[in-house]
Amino acid sequence: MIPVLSVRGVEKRFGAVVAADALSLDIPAGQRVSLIGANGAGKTTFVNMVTGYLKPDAGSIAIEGMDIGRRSPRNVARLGISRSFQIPQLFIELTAAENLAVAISGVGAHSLSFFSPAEAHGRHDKALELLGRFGLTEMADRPISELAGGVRKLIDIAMALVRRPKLLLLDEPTSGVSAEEKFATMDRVIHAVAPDASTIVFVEHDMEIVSRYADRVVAFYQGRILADGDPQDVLKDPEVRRYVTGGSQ
Amino acid sequence: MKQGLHPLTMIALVAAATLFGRALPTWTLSLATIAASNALIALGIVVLARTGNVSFGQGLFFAAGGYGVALIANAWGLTDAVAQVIIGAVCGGLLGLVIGPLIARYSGIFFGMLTLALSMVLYGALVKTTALGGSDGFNVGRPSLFGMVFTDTREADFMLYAVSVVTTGFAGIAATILFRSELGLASLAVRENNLRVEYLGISANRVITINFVIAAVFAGASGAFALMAQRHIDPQFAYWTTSGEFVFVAVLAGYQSVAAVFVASMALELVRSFSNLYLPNTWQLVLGVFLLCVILFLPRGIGSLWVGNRRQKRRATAATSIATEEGAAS
Amino acid sequence: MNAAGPLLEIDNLVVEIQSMPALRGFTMKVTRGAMVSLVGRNGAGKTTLMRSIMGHLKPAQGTVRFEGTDLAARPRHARAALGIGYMPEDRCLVPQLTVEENILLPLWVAEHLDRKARLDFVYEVIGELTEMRHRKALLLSGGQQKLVALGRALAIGTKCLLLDEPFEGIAPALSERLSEVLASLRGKDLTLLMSQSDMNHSRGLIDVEFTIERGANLATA
Amino acid sequence: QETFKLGIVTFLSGPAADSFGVPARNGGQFVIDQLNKGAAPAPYQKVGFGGMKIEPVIIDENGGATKQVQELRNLYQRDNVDAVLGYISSGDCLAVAPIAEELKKLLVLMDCGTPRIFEEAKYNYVFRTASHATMDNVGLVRYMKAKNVKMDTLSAINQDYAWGQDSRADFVAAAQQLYPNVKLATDLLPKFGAGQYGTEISALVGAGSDVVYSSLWGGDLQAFVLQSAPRGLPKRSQLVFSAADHVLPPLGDKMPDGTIIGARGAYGLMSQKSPLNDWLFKGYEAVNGVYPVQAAYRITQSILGLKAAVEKAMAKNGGKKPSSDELVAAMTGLEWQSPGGLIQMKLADGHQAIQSIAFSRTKYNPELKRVDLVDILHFPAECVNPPPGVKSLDWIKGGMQGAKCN
Amino acid sequence: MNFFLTIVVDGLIQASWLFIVALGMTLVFGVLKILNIAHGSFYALGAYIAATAVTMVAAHSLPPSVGFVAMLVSVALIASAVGFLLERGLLKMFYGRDEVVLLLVTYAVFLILEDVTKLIWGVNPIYATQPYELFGNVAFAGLYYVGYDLVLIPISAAIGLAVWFGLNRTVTGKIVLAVIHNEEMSVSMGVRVNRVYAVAFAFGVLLAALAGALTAPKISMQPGLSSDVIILSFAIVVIGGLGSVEGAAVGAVLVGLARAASVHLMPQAELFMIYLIMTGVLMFRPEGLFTRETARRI
Ligand SMILES: Nc1ncnc2c1ncn2[C@@H]1O[C@H](COP(=O)(O)OP(=O)(O)OP(=O)(O)O)[C@@H](O)[C@H]1O
Ligand SMILES: Nc1ncnc2c1ncn2[C@@H]1O[C@H](COP(=O)(O)OP(=O)(O)OP(=O)(O)O)[C@@H](O)[C@H]1O
Ligand SMILES: [Mg+2]
Ligand SMILES: [Mg+2]
Repeated sequence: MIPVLSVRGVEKRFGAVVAADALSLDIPAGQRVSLIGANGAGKTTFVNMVTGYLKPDAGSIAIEGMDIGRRSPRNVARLGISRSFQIPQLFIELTAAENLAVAISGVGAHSLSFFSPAEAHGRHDKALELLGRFGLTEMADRPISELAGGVRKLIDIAMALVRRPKLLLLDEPTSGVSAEEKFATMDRVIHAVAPDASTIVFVEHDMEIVSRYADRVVAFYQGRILADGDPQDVLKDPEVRRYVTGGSQ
Repeated sequence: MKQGLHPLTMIALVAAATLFGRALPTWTLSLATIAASNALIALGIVVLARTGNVSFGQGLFFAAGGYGVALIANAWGLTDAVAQVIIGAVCGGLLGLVIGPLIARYSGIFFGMLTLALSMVLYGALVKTTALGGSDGFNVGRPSLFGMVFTDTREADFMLYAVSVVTTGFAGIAATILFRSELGLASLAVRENNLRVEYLGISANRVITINFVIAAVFAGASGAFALMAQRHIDPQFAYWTTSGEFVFVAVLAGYQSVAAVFVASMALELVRSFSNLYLPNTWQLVLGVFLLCVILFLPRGIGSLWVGNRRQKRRATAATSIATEEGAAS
Repeated sequence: MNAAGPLLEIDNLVVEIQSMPALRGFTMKVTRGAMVSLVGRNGAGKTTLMRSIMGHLKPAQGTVRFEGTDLAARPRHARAALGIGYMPEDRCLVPQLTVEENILLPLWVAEHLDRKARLDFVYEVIGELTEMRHRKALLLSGGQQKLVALGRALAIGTKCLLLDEPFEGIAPALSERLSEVLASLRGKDLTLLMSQSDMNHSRGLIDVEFTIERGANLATA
Repeated sequence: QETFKLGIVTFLSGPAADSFGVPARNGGQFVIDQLNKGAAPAPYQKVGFGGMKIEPVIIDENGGATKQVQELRNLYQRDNVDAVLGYISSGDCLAVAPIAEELKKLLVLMDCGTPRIFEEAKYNYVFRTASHATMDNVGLVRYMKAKNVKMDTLSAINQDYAWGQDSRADFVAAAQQLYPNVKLATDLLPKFGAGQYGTEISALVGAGSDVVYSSLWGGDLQAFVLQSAPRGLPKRSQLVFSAADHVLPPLGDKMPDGTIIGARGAYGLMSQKSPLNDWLFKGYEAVNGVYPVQAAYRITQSILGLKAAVEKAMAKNGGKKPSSDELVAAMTGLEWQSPGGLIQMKLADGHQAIQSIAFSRTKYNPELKRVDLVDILHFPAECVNPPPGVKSLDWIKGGMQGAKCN
Repeated sequence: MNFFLTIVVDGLIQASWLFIVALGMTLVFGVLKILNIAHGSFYALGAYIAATAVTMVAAHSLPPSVGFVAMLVSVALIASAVGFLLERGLLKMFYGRDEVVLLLVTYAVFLILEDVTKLIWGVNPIYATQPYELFGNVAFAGLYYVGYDLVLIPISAAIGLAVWFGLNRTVTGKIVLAVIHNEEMSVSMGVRVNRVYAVAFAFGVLLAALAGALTAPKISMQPGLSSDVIILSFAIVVIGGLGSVEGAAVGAVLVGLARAASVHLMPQAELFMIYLIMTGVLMFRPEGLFTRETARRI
């Protein structure tokens, strides 16, 4: 079976900084992979390249065997790939529900309708339903600018879920989310994508989350893969402990 | 559902505004015609501004519409007002279709300055074209309506007033529908964060282009009105100060409602005219102070005098809808 | 000045943002040299409290006192000179400046501090910064920026550090280091107030914990 | 007591204000004051217009044709003026004429150069009381020929808008008639209001042609003169300026001696002596501290013409305030004396004036600290204006048939 | 060869004063995010003040060099005071509003200043020609050049270098960068942001006025002086990249040379030249030639 994501020999440099150094990685369908790594190891860069935001200096990236070489984030998104962002990327002046409504109209739409009211076709209900799943019903009609950082994070994730992606990439979904919420957040994500047996790649610094939700862990360090495999094994790896997870884990 | 006015109510309002012209003194009729035509182009600017781009070169389409109509009128003797408006809109729209895709990738000041540059290139070309009267421009004949020629000046003025108010009114209704639509919401999203829009699978350039063309159509039609109202056209139509003034009308109005745009452009014309009459030596000063006062005391524009704070209204209707009141035609 | 009194005293603070209450009568006393954690869910008002202390939000009611003086009477920029170092939630480094210049920024405007000494102090406490001192802030990853922002707060904050979610987005190995760094400040007459949405990182560090819930105190430990 | 409400439109701000707009306003105010006092010399001694005091309503012409159309409507329909008089910019004249025609109200254009107004349309209610710009350039070439100015090569610098383009075309056409072998060397069209001509002067000096022609005016002309003198342009080429009288008072000794200039009429220092001229020249100078230049003369001849028409109409209708139509009838084909000489509404079926014109050379007078004009030559109206029914440029290119010089 | 030299010299003379104006505009935009339409009015203001100063000096029959110095000093003093007051008294009230709203505010200021200069100086042309003769004439490439024009080139280069150095190599400049990037953070770090704004605006006004003063001796001051300058400096600033000193310099030289070349080679095209350059540059560099690095977004 073709892997959902197949990365071959990808390199990326920013000046002297090596953000990806001959990365190769296959992710089969349905797997939940956690990317861990020191700060600046290249996790976000990896996500950026996979989604077409950055072009690798060398190497290839294929999604279900299709090379995404020159594709823009929009065209990658249309292939059924969604992501969330380390720093939430939202429409600050729009309300939470409107943010989701935009995401909903982006699904499958090659052209947007002039006439169809933004809240028609159950779009609004769907937005409310998604917000409800994250316990944010109250926030529906408040502009993002009024919302706290953690809430923004949740809405950012909710937007990524709208498309029911075949590959979902989450960049630090629980950082800034309060302790009470973080497991719930992950549960909701898993729940939201489960019906389609979606593949999830999530960048995470919280090892509780990693060990609880990941089928596989990939540890990055200075653009290289330090370790890749079963969570238990990777988290025990001495190099991983030294550079990433620290002694107490 | 309580989300601004129903389109039917708006149509009624437009009709009322048209009939109201009967009661206006003659000199205000042509003023109101100009105000309506300025409102139309400013409305286009509002449409475009919702994508986060302010055009400082709407004069380009204004002139395209005006010159297109004037040339056709002089060449074929086509004087029908409605036909002229359509020609103007088409001229503006076609040019918008050509330019829109090229310019959609620019943003902020660069978008503004590029539109300005393009309009100034047209200005330069027109100034050079002695066949079109160069910088002095040329005149066209009076418009007619459905074969009727109006010789009585009051009737002629009222006809123009009616056509321009109805057109602007319908443009306003169309804009309201647009603002509430999927596309309208996506436009706001593009303004906020076009990267995320792209990540959602929507083409930000395309959204901008569509809004750009709509603004160009409005500007072209507005050019046709300006031409009909003054029967003269010159390259000043494409000059940057002309474009700038339309932006100012839009800002003064406060992006909130079509009626506000109309009122703002009317107020601007009146202040300018009366200060020129009573203080011919310092009318610019008066106009400047007026602008400052409006910006200072009505930070959300003239429209906020009666449209009310978007946010407060939102709260009142919070549970039921995600209405975008900007579009409310009152 | 009364050295025995609390360093930072917040009394019944009410702050409204766009006429929505974000703090509803929050009260807190922080004694000199204490390590205080401010815990609360998302949207509880932690950032709002920090920004109010820094003067970016005007309280509708209540007072913020620092060493006994009412901060409301002071201009916004005066807080740095009082020895308050602030690390905003979203880092806010100047991308065109190098790491070192970012750390120096508050010192350039503070006439009363010895620049060299403060800088050395920062490098001593956060060793990682030394090797990236000449890199532009623009080029740092999110976590690296967090470290720089901490260093910058440390440079000017001679009496009090306000850290807004310092551990957010930091790899565990590094956040362990950070905790150590903060722990090493103990006993240096430096008061620490940090907000957290997750207590994992700082269990051993904290003397006092305030929980904030919907803009008000929940409990004091 | 009945008054005559007169809308006056002239530049009070913008680049044309100092050269034309404000001198015109000052001239208009002086004349209206005098007329209202009954202090003007014969045949204008009657108070106001036929006994009615003149009530001026002054409007700024700055701001473009769109605004002027609107303001004209306001003047007629809101402020109920009896007539409107004014306009300096050709674009404004072209734009407002059809509006007055449509409203059936009297409009007297006092200045504006373009011949197109009556050559492209026919108006009943619109009059222009001054010659159009053809005369300026035809007269200028005739003067150069009369004074034996050598012109084998010619360079030109004109602003890139209608006035500059048209003036250039007229001058070149006329020059080709009277100097058949002339060659056009450098032909510059700087932008209106450029203000700095370093590059242009380099090009002109580099070309080194016999004559440098320019229709620049106002601040642009002053800047050009200031910048070209130190760079030796006046020494290398004969400067000829078609409309430069108004810059003489401000420029003073900065104006190179021997420059050939026109004033768009026999105005100011080039005017012919008459009681009417003395009245304006001295009176204006006393009030304003400088002598009157072309714009002041032009508004004066306008107001006096309107006065003559009003009084002629009143003589006909038994002393009532005349209607617009009565005014039009009276003004059509009218002739009257003005400080700048006789004005005759000869062209465009009696709606467009012709008048005589003068040219001269400059010479700085250190005692009076002002530029004197020497070598003055007058050309009669019919020598420099086309006959009725012929378009100006065609007339020039056709060899200026039917010109009556002397 | 001579011919090209002429174009280069003419172009640089043009560029010299344009650069000073554009520099002021780009700084004000860089720091305060205000695209200042009134910038041209400050240019005019400088020219008027200079003319008045020169006339007053000449009336006391002092040498033109005194006039030159007097003109620069008086302009510097008055313009920075005006700029300071305007920022503190007016612009301050509108901070935090939309960019377009601020633009409109400066447009209102432009309208007001237009009439205010008219009320103070009237519409009659005013001169300040004495300093124009100060540096004599220079025969060069077969032509005469006015020494004054040539002197403007090093003057403006010096101003440009000083500003560049100040912004990029001094602590003050780096503080300004911080303020540009994030005002709330800068205040928290103890920066007196208000003072930075006021000084930056006053300095921008000062530069515009200085350019006006330096050109005053060769032009005649009259209403309408300002509007042309606005559009020229807008274009230069956009070509160069908003907020960039180097950009303003390159933009000014580009515009100066292009205009000079077009006058010598293709006079008909002069009217379009600047817009064509702008469109051309933006085609390939959508954010102008020199753009400031921005923070990472994602
Ligand atoms: N656009 C860019 N320009 C220059 N350097 C960059 C850019 N993006 C990333 N880098 C550099 O590449 C390296 C990897 O960055 P990346 O953001 O991928 O790290 P990360 O693993 O996501 O770290 P963190 O956990 O802190 O978010 C860092 O050193 C960073 O400075
Ligand atoms: N600009 C704003 N306008 C209106 N309301 C705001 C604004 N900023 C914050 N709020 C509201 O104030 C409350 C407190 O927000 P605050 O950012 O202080 O939370 P927080 O505790 O820092 O949360 P987090 O852990 O997610 O950062 C929230 O309800 C939020 O919605
Ligand atoms: Mg990252
Ligand atoms: Mg927070």
